[in-house]
Amino acid sequence: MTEESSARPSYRRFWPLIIVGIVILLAGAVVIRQRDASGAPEQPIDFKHSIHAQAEVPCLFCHASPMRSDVAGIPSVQRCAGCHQTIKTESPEVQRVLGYWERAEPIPWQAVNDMPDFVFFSHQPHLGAGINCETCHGEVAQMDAARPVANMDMGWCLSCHLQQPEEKVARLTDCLACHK
Amino acid sequence: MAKGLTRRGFLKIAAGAGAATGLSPTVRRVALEPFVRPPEEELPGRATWFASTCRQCPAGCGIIVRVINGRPRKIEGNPAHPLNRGKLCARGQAGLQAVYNPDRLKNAVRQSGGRGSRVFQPIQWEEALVELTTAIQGLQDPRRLALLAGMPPDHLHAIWTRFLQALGAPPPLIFDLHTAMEGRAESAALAERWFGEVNLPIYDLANADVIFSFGANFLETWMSPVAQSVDYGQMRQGRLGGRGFLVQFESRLSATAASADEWIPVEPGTEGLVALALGRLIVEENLGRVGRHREHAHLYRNINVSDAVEASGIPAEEMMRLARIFADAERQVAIPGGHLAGHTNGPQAMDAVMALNVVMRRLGREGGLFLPQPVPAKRFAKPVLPSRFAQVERLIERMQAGEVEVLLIHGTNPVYELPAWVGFQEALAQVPLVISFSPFVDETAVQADLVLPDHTYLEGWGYQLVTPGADRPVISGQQPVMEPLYDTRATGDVFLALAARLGGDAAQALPWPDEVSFLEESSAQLHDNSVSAYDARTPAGFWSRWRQFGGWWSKRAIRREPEVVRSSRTAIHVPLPLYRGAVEQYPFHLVPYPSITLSDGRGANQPWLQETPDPMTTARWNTWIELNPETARDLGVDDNDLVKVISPFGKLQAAVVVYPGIRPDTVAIPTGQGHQDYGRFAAGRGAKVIDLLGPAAAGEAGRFAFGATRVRIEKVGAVRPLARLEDLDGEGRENIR
Amino acid sequence: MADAPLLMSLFHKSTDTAEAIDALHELGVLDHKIKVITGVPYPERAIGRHVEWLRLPHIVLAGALAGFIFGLFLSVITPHLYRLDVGGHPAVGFPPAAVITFVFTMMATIVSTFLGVLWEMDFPEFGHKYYHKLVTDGHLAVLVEYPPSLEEKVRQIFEQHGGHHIQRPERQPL
Amino acid sequence: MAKAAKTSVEETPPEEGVRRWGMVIDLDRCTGCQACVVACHAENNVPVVGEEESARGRSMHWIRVERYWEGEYPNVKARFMPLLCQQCTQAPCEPVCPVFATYHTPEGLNAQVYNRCIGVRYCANNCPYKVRTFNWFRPQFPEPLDQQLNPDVTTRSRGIIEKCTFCVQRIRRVELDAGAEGRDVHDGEIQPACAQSCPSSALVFGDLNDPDSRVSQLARSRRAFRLLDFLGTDPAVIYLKGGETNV
Amino acid sequence: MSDQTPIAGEEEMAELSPDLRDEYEGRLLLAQRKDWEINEAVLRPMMETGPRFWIAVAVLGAIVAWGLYAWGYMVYYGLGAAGINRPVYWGLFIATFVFWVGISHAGTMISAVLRLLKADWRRPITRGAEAMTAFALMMAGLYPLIHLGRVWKFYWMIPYPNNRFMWPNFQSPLMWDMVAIFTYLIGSSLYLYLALIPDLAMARDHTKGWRYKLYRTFALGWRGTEGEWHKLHRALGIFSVVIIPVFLSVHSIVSWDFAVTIQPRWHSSIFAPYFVMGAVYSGLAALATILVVVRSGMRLQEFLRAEHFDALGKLVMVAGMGWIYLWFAGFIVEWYGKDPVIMELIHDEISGKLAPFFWLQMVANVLPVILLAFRKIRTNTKMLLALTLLVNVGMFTERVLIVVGNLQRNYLPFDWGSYRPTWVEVSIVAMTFAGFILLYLLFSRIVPYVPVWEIKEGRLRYSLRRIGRLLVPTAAEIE
Repeated sequence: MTEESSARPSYRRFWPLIIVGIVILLAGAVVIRQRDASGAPEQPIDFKHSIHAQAEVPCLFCHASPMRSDVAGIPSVQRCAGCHQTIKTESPEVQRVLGYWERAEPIPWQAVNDMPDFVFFSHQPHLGAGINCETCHGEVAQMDAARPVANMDMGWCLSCHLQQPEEKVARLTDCLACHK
Repeated sequence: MAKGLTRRGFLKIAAGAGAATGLSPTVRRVALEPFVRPPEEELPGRATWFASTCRQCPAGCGIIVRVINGRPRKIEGNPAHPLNRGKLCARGQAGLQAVYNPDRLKNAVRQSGGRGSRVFQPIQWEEALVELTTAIQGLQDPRRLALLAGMPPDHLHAIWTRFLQALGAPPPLIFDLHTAMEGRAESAALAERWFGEVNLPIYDLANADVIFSFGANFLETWMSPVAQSVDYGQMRQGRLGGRGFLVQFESRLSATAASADEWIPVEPGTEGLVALALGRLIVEENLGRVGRHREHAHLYRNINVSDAVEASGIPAEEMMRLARIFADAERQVAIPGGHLAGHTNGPQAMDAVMALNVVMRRLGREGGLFLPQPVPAKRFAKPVLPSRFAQVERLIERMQAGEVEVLLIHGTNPVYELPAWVGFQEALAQVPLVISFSPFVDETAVQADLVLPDHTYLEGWGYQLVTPGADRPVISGQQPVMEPLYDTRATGDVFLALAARLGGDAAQALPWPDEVSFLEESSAQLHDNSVSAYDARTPAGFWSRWRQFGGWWSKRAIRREPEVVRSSRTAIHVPLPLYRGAVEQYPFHLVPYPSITLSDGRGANQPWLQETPDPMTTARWNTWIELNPETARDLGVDDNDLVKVISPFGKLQAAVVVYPGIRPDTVAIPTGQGHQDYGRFAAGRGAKVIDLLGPAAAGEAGRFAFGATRVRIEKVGAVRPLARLEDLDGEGRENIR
Repeated sequence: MADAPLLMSLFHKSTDTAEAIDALHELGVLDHKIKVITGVPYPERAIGRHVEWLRLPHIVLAGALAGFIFGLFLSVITPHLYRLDVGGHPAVGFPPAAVITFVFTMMATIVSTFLGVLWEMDFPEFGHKYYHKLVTDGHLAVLVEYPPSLEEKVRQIFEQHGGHHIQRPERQPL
Repeated sequence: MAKAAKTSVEETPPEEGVRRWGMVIDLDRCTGCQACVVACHAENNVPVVGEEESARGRSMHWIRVERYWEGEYPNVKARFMPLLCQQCTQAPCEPVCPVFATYHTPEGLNAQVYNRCIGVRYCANNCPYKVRTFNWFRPQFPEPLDQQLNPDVTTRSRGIIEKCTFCVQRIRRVELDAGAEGRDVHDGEIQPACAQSCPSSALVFGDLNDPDSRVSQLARSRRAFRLLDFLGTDPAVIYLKGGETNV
Repeated sequence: MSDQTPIAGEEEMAELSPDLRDEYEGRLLLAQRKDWEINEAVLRPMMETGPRFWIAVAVLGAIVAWGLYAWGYMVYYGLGAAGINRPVYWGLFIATFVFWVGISHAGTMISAVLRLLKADWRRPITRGAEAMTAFALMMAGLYPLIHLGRVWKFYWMIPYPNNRFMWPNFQSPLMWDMVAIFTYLIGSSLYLYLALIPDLAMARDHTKGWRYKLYRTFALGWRGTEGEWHKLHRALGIFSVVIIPVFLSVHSIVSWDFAVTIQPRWHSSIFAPYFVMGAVYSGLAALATILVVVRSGMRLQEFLRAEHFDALGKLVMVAGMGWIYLWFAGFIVEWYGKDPVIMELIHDEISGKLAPFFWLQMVANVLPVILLAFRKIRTNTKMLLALTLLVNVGMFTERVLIVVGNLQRNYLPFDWGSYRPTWVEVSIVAMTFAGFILLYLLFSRIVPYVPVWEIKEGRLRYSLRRIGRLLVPTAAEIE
């Protein structure tokens, strides 16, 4: 048939709808952005959390300060050497640890979960509120090298802070609760 | 215990940082820095506070230092310290920038390219000690060894004194511009004349109703500005009822005068005449409580008030009004300040001011004048005081004559701080071995052969007698709050090591292996003292408390009433001040004044202090010349115009600040800038006012008469904008407020 | 299905065109089988055609409404999604909400007008269509679809009224 | 300009348990000594910009001491007025920020979230006290001066506004510690660096909603006024007029 | 359409007596031109680009490139590279921003208002005006980005759902600004484009090669059926109505950027109409400037005639009167208010350091209003060029005075300041001027500058009626 016979517009063209659709999809993509955290960083010592967890060393034995301080603390070489001067000294990794100890050098551990400079985060109140290590750090006891399980961004923090009892939400969502 | 710090907070102050070893250099991500061996009191991510003593000026304020991961982050006043009571001034806060100064010497160095070459080669401490030992052993005569120091911490002075005494060398000579300009030596001499004791009187500002300050910029740099500011606050609004009344006599409106209720612009050098005239009026007219002054009438024999009126430019009726204000007050005090010492009639002028206190019987009274109570232990009994300027001149003469073979310089920068006419640098050239202990390459270090950098005060040990300012005997304890950043060594340790190497008398006089043991032993002298603010069962425990408190002081205020030894029969005569430079050629008085931020120039390498505006002119980072608006108009200059200031002894060039608070016949220039060396923040910045100064007038040798030079001003015709906080733009600005 | 016969004629004058179209109407050619292509917007009545009813105003109104709602969402709802107080102002105030809502309404109106008119015109539509390039040089083209039996009469009408280039139209790339 | 202060403390009954941080500045005590300025630099990682930039009006002090002259020689007087962020309740800076980088906290602080700031400088324009400073360049901390930096405070990047926070890191620290110990923060326990250092105690910090706190006692002084009160910004900084007694 | 009414279509020309034809030629636009002649007259200058054109493009391109370098330099080192400081946090950037937004106003006003009013003389100049709007807005739109401290975070101003749950602050006038400018840019671009489609089709029919492909793409398949024309008319009608409140709101919002603050002298309720009027004034003047230049550059004397300049000149004059009125209405209130800060600002302007700028502004904005009252001057293109350029110098100065001058003063005299732009600001401002001209130049060579179909439509609408001894042009009721 000829187009000349038709005085009415045809409805074959859906391109405006397509444009709108693309916009909505893009917006959606931003919202449900991929939230996978990056993998475990390369560490100077092949430290296995799993082995230590099997030996029933509690988290707080090595990361000693989260109950009293902002940070959990990276164990000092002294802490490592405290056990490993007698335990499993034949292992080459342990010997490397002892090497640091003898040279009195700190082990250049790489941070697994690193907060940007503008974020204030304190372990103490979180532990005080009864949150477990695993809630944020995942089942580190099952991991060899610790790796982040969440890419601790603002939305991730808020996802929990917004769930708190109503009277606390205002304080917990105040920008200055986390920003410094 | 002072407000603001709870008992709990106080106990958090740790006893010592000695254990903080093996830290890796920290950056900001402190919390994650791993330790090899964590220091005991360190909890990751938590601050530890250490108590110590500020050494940015000789006042000896107690400080607490916030340390995170082995790095001091903030200095605050020690709330328990009776001197500064938790407060601290701008310079004290900036001390961190002395420690972390990027231009610090990182090890002992030899100036391998010869003096002035600025080519420094690192040397081992061992080598330095050997060289020093050899040099001292090789002296023909121990008297050819000289030690020139800025106001040192007392422990160092004690070590030096023993060391030099054992060798038979002259005692350490103390000179620095800061103490010279606050008239510390003259104040001590004043106390000696009147009370028979070389000491610094304490003026009870907090409780005074009327304060007459004669050139004492006690809110800025004079003596113990923090303690005096605390008292000032108290005097203003801290008491129920009455607010104190402060009158400041000086030719330039200082920040102190800005805080005063009245500023009396007197001609420079006539403050003493004014004080004398006021006293005369009080006695003559029987002002105040009738009849009580008669016994002092002799002091004012042959005084003609009109002389003072003429010299100072204060009208007679004004003089009378002021005399009434002073005499009618319940509790009044008169303060002889540092500017007085800078004139040819300095001692007499100070006498005249002191006489006002005596006439009004303000000695030992609330809101009056006291003498500090000595610390009840032999080793701490005597405060360190600067030497008289005559001694400095004598040293320079000896150097010039080749009578000094080894010159040790610590804590002062004489090449910069002494005026050119003294000829220090030329004399220095005649000294075969010059050793500087400065942690920075300052102008003097550039003229030295070896630089053996001392720790900065946050890295080193020490103690210091607090005088004047506190209402009780106080020793401020200094302890390291961090591991030394670099391979520097405490000068005290260097001398102890030197003594050990030299053997003989020196080794016997200084048997301690290191400073700390000397300090610990010294502290033990106060263990079991009944007035102590704290007690401990054992000397070791006492030493620990000492470090935790940041020194020692008595529980309660103990103030001593001075006893007048000066005969009231001897009249006071204040001669007219003499000036260098004829009025016709040099029409303006030059008033150099210590900068509130850089003081005598020692703060110039600390960027915080450089950036902090001068409170009055709001200028920064440079030197400026203050001119009365009328004077500026006559000269045809305005703000930021460059002018030359020429004295018979030198000249400098800097930008003008039109300053409403200065006499039209006077020019004021702050000290502190004009460094040639001293690091990136100081070098090549501004001009050095000291070099304009001449010797005291003929026949008045041996006085550092920094206020007695006259200058003339020439327009340069160029503009150099000063970095002022205040913008000068806008014509109708005064309409707004 | 066989194509209905088409004929295109160009005219110089609008009067001729109008008369030719009147004649075609008399001949019984349905109005919607006639299409006039011009380089100048002659009003429909000038050529003697009916005025078409448009959906455009409705599209525009719908767009404006959508914009209004979106503006309201942004200015009224979003401040509550993460509540932050500023300057003592309430989270939602009338003046800012009015401004935002107004501007978004306008934005949506404009966009929907544009999209709506393209939609109505079936644009963009590339490809080959019956057209003659002389149209933009001032000629009026009349394109007519008629029962095959009327071909001769249609040609006659065109010729009578000064039509030229009377021919089967070509599809031209557009 | 000096008007009797009518603080909102008097006007509105304080909400139960909500603090409103405030400061009283006693102009009669202030000596212009600049201790607060340096203390603030040290505490808040405020960069130093150097002579050239200072001369161009780009110094970054979060608190500055303004000096006003009165009269002419010889009857000239200088008055000091420390000026820091007034933490206005009706803060003009806040509503104009397009990205909520500045807003009002429940405790009455005018907060600046540095990492949210995109640097339009609108807030700085709209601040009648001109206490917001902008990072015109990358802040420089030549090594090892960077080791002094306070880890509790962000080091700002170039292109953003920064300002006095009443040392919010100190407030937060004390609040967290008090919370961990299950007690209330007591008056005077929190001291911003400036107030902490002020030798003559001209600056007093505390909770304006606590009628017994030292700061609200002082705020009720006859000498109290607020700067540019007629603008209706309702500042949390209250000045005490100099040169007279309280009674 | 009866025979007695001589319609000025080409078909009717023959019916006129020779003397009447002369009158026609003099009084009616292009009356005797054939459509193809008009087409060619419009298309020819587009195709012919002499060396002067390319030199101009090269020079402008170089300025733009340099400006981009300056911008990059500033982004890298920080905003301190510019001369802004405390308290003059906004400098030449924002002033130029306001200026460009102002320029953008006349285009739409001319086109939309005159279209609604069916003013026929608008026809040859609408496209040039609309293009000016679009390009000026593009230049204006750069400034909010340029002046951002962290331009790479600009997208935080865009409302989009994100995992921070954060939305922009719609209480901020900057958000209104952004949205309004964006709306206006979209609106004016679409308006420009929609009216362009028939002419693109015309150009398509007359070109080959890349131009053909370009025109073909953007003509979207236009043929010129009655339906298409009808819809186009309706759409343009709606646009004309809708865009007027938008254009009023945009500059009002720009003025509210200033007026909602508490900065002395900005905080003024007259700012919105004052800004709008100023915008119209400077925009019309800019349009006149551009038309004079384009007319001689592209030899469009046939299309752009004395009537147009006469009419434009009148509009400029009227807008100028409006501006003076509103300026005075603001000033008198300030003057009587005696607010010390404002008095200081007034003093600065009248006899202080801003006096040269203020008096330049006054002369440049008032003098043309007086001179343009004379038809001789209005129709003299050289005079018109000079005067309208002067108006824009004046309006630019006025923007600078409003933004920079006022920021130098505030309630605390201690914090007063002064401002001097650096090479960075000057380069970037020059970049936008060069960029605007460059875009305009390229546009005029790519797109039919004169709206051909509107001209032809206008020619249809015109007729001459003899009334006594006079020949009177009338418009037919055909639109």
